[in-house]
Amino acid sequence: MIALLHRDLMLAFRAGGGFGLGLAFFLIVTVLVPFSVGPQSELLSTIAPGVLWLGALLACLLSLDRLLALDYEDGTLDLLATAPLPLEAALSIKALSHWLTTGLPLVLAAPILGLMLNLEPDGYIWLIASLAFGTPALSVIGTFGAALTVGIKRGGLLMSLLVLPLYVPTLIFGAEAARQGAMGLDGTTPLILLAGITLGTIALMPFASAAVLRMTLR
Amino acid sequence: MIALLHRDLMLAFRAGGGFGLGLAFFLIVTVLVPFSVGPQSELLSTIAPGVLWLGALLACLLSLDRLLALDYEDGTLDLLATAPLPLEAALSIKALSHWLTTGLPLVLAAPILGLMLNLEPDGYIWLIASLAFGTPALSVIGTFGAALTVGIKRGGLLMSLLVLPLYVPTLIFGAEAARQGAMGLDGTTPLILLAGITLGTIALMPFASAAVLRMTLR
Amino acid sequence: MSLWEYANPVKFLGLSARVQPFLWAAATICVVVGLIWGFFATPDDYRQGSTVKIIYLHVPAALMAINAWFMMLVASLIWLIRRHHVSALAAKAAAPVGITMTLIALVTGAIWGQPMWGTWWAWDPRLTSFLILFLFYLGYIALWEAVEDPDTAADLTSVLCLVGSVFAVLSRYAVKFWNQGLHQGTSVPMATGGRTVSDVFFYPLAISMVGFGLLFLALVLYRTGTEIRLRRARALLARRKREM
Amino acid sequence: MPDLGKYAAEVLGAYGLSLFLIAGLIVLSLRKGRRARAELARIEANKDA
Amino acid sequence: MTLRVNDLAVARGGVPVLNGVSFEVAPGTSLILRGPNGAGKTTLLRTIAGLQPALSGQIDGADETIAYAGHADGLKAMLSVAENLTFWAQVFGNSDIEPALAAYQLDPLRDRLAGTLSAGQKRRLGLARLMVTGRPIWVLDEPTVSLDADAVAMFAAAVTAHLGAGGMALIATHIDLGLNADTFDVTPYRSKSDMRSGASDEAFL
Amino acid sequence: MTLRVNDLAVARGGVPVLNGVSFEVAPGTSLILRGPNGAGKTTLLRTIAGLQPALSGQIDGADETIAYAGHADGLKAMLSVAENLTFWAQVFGNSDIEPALAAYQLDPLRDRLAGTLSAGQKRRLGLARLMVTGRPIWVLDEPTVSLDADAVAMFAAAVTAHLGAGGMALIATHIDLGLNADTFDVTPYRSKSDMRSGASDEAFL
Ligand code: HEM
Ligand SMILES: Nc1ncnc2c1ncn2[C@@H]1O[C@H](COP(=O)(O)OP(=O)(O)OP(=O)(O)O)[C@@H](O)[C@H]1O
Ligand SMILES: Nc1ncnc2c1ncn2[C@@H]1O[C@H](COP(=O)(O)OP(=O)(O)OP(=O)(O)O)[C@@H](O)[C@H]1O
Ligand SMILES: [Mg+2]
Ligand SMILES: [Mg+2]
Repeated sequence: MIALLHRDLMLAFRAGGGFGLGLAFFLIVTVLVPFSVGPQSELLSTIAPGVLWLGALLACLLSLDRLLALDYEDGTLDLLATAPLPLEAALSIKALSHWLTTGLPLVLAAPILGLMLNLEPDGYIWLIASLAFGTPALSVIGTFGAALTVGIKRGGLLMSLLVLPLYVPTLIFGAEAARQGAMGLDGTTPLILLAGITLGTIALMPFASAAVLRMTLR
Repeated sequence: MIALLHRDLMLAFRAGGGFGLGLAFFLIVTVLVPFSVGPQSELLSTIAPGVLWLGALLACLLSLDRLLALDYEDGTLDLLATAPLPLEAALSIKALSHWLTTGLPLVLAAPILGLMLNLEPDGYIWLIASLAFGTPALSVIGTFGAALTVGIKRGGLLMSLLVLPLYVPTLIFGAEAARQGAMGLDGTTPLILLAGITLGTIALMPFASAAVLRMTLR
Repeated sequence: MSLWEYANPVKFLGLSARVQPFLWAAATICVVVGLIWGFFATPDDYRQGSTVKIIYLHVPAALMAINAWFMMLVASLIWLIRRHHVSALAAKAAAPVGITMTLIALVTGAIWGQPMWGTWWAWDPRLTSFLILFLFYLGYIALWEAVEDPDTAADLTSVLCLVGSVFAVLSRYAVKFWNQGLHQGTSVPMATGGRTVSDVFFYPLAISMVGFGLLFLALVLYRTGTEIRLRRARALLARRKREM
Repeated sequence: MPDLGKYAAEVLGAYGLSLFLIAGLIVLSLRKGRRARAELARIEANKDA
Repeated sequence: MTLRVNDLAVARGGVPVLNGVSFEVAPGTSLILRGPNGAGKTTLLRTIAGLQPALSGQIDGADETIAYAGHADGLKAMLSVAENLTFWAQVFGNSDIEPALAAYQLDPLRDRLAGTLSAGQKRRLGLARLMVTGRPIWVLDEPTVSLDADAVAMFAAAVTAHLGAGGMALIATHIDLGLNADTFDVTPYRSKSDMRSGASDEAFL
Repeated sequence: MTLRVNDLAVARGGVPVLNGVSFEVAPGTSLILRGPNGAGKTTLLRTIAGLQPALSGQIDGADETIAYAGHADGLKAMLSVAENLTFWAQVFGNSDIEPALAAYQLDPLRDRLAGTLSAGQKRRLGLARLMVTGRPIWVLDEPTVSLDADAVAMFAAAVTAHLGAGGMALIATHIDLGLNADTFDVTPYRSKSDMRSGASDEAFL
């Protein structure tokens, strides 16, 4: 299992930096928002927490589509399925490595981007907390989506379509916590619900993903 | 050339509908916005033109990454490069079929989504005009990005990184025209500039794309 | 003897080894003198207070950020047209220097903005186009890293640099059209033919600008040498492997 | 040390960060350069051996 | 431990392909599957390797004992030859990749990225992977595609050594491998089009 | 019109692979390339097909006359056999795909999606593509991979017919194709490691 994690991280860094790129996408989405809604700083600061959450979600989503696709195409998944490692564990590892290379950097970069969107000073801590609690769920749910669409050519967009509704609860609670925090309120309730969702998905989703993957491979 | 267009369109429809999916992504991004920034309708109507433009841009972007990748992997590009068709023409056709399956449906769907975000009534015509003039540029520039990253594993995100700054002028003029329209002003100037960019890219970009593709294939 | 002969890696290494000590010395002297003069020996501005001292970092860095991209553009063209490896590698070597300069301009600007405009960041055209420049640098460097074959990487990044330059200029106008902004206009004498900064500020600023320019040159020469050595090591290794 | 008034933090921060970035760039460049030199020397030595 | 296949029926894309296949592979022996293109060899091998369910029949002795090598090699272009092998060795709980490198003369290529190998070199690496799995049964689908005569001999030697150590091999191929092994021709077992039993859409017939 | 290769040097990944290759293929004849794995056959064929530049030397008669078939077949899994062939026929300005279907006995499969073909059937479709290009020179890289004996015979018959009509063929292979053709072994032309000329990194040596 450590071997798989190690290999995935190595591939992420080597293949043009899966790591830096998730981040870059997040950066760019955030940068494009003022171009599209206009440069007024009060408006930007109102929508900042929402935009950052949406940006993080899209950055996760975009890097998902090759999470399993490459391994499928070159036959690695077939071989992994016949290996002694249970598929549930393999997929959890994949989700973990996705989070380490995408979710974690997003959490760390969010404050800087908050600056650019004039996020209220109170909001930073809530933004970081909500992203830190929420992004693991995004990776785990995303792995499920990737497993569902792995055999399908041009599966990338289909996957987005399937995954986005699954992301809705996470997004609602996460953005709510960040928004309340930015308005100087207490965002504890949504944050707790968010943590609940994350724990639940981490515990259960790998089984669904593995089941689905076994069906696609057949 | 017509054969290539025909085949690409057929593939887009058959392979799970490249067509319906670009649209679906656009829809979902638009739907997620109220969840992330909150449901106040004045706020939504202020940012509506911008959100729609940004959503269209991201939907285009997301469907780009397999524009050439699939043809590269299965050897079609090698064979096309030795075919009597000039590569510039082949890439223009690819961009055209991308626009027909992604850009055009977005233009047609935008008014409906505008409704959901409380877009001002004055804004519809400007929104549609700006999208209609702007999305072809997105497809053409995107083809260049796809050609740049085609040989690279996990090229999808790198492509986003390279393409997004190239999208900035298009986005600025497009969103500006739609925004001015929605505020009841006259958006003709940005619209003309947008059309200029579109014409320029359509005329010149295919040469850059073909040059780059020849470099990667060798 | 034609200038192009220095496009031979070995000749280049020789020449740059001879020039570099002087460059480094001159760069260090100029940067140190300019910054120390500026920091310790200039008065505060009556409006901006002591923050005016940031200008000695901000303006030279901003200038070099743009010039670095321009140099990369020229080097890319030389590579595309005459296929001199040194120029491709020089472009590759310049990019990290350029992105650092961009970052310094952005950071010092942001720090300056807080007292002057009351915000760290505003969507001012000059600031925004710098951000876009930063993105171009990032993409350029990422593309160099991602492509396996060095010659293909040089080709692809050169075309990206070309296309990127066109779009950077376009974005500049687009951004100006989009927002009028807060940032002051240019006052560098080369650009305007007159000077608007008073002499007390100007001399240290000029020295600092020269210093940054020399520092850029020295760094690029050194880094190009590194790239050449890496490339040579790679070439030797590749052949060694085939022999076995 | 000049009196920086109420903007001391900003000015010092700007100088500190910028010098840190420049120093970082120089150090990284030198380290990469030294490694490349060593690597090349090793390979060239091997060749003659 | 013997691999026993009894009255097996397999399907692909919901259509029955082979019916009533029975054979045994005992330790130390190998079996060569033959049959024209499209006969169903790949389908049969994937079923035995557990990658797809059988329509009917039994497969014994295939639990956690099989190393499968199909048309795709599962190599990462961006990892070196040694890194690729090490990864698979670790997944299967082993660590020594030297014998595998030696058997296929991959030593000179060990630091080369797998993406830059020639077709035959890639295939050799894919076959070397089998040796680091430590699994007793090798299930191989056209293993010698793209290999030159020398490499085919390396492969034959590796299989012979594996059998000598009590291993088994089940190999689908169109060419002569220079192994001395029994042959099993799947042609007589092809499903007739009027054979309805077992297909996933049987209920609709 | 003859294909003439004169003192050609080719490189892959910036490293020279073959040097000083010269041969001719006259109308109505074919040439078989041989050489061990990694010798540089694929690189040579791709250079001749115009997919990568030569380091030095001349290639005459290769302009718009070559139909190339490499390791990958350029088939779309979601298009049917007939649609795949029709597409390539149209790209090359032809329209009749029947002879190609007939030559490789693909008629019964014509409406099947290419993605559901077996490995050998896919390959047959890839080879049938050559017949719809109408190009006189076929440049083939290991064309018979995965093919069974019958299909190899179909291929040999197709090549013979093509040659009979004045075509040419240049084929890299490891196995015996049953064609009567000259053989060209690339092994003696492999670049030595001290050969510096022409490589893209020559300037660094
Ligand atoms: C992140 C934010 C900023 C960026 C990216 C930025 C960028 C630039 C650039 C590119 C230049 C050189 C332009 C030229 O000389 O033509 C420049 C010059 C200058 N900037 Fe900034 N700037 C930023 C923030 C600020 C702030 C907040 C101030 C102070 C209020 C400021 C004051 C100046 C001054 C005084 C010059 C010299 C202008 C001249 O040439 O007279 N900048 N800046
Ligand atoms: N989705 C599908 N629908 C119908 N038939 C299919 C489908 N997928 C595969 N087949 C057919 O199933 C048969 C078995 O294919 P398989 O790949 O097992 O053959 P094979 O013996 O491995 O052939 P080869 O030697 O060419 O590799 C083939 O005739 C193939 O065309
Ligand atoms: N990027 C690279 N760097 C160094 N060497 C490379 C690179 N890419 C390929 N090679 C080597 O170039 C040689 C030629 O490869 P090529 O694919 O032409 O061989 P081939 O004759 O087709 O072999 P096969 O019969 O296995 O298909 C091989 O030894 C290969 O390892
Ligand atoms: Mg098969
Ligand atoms: Mg080959």
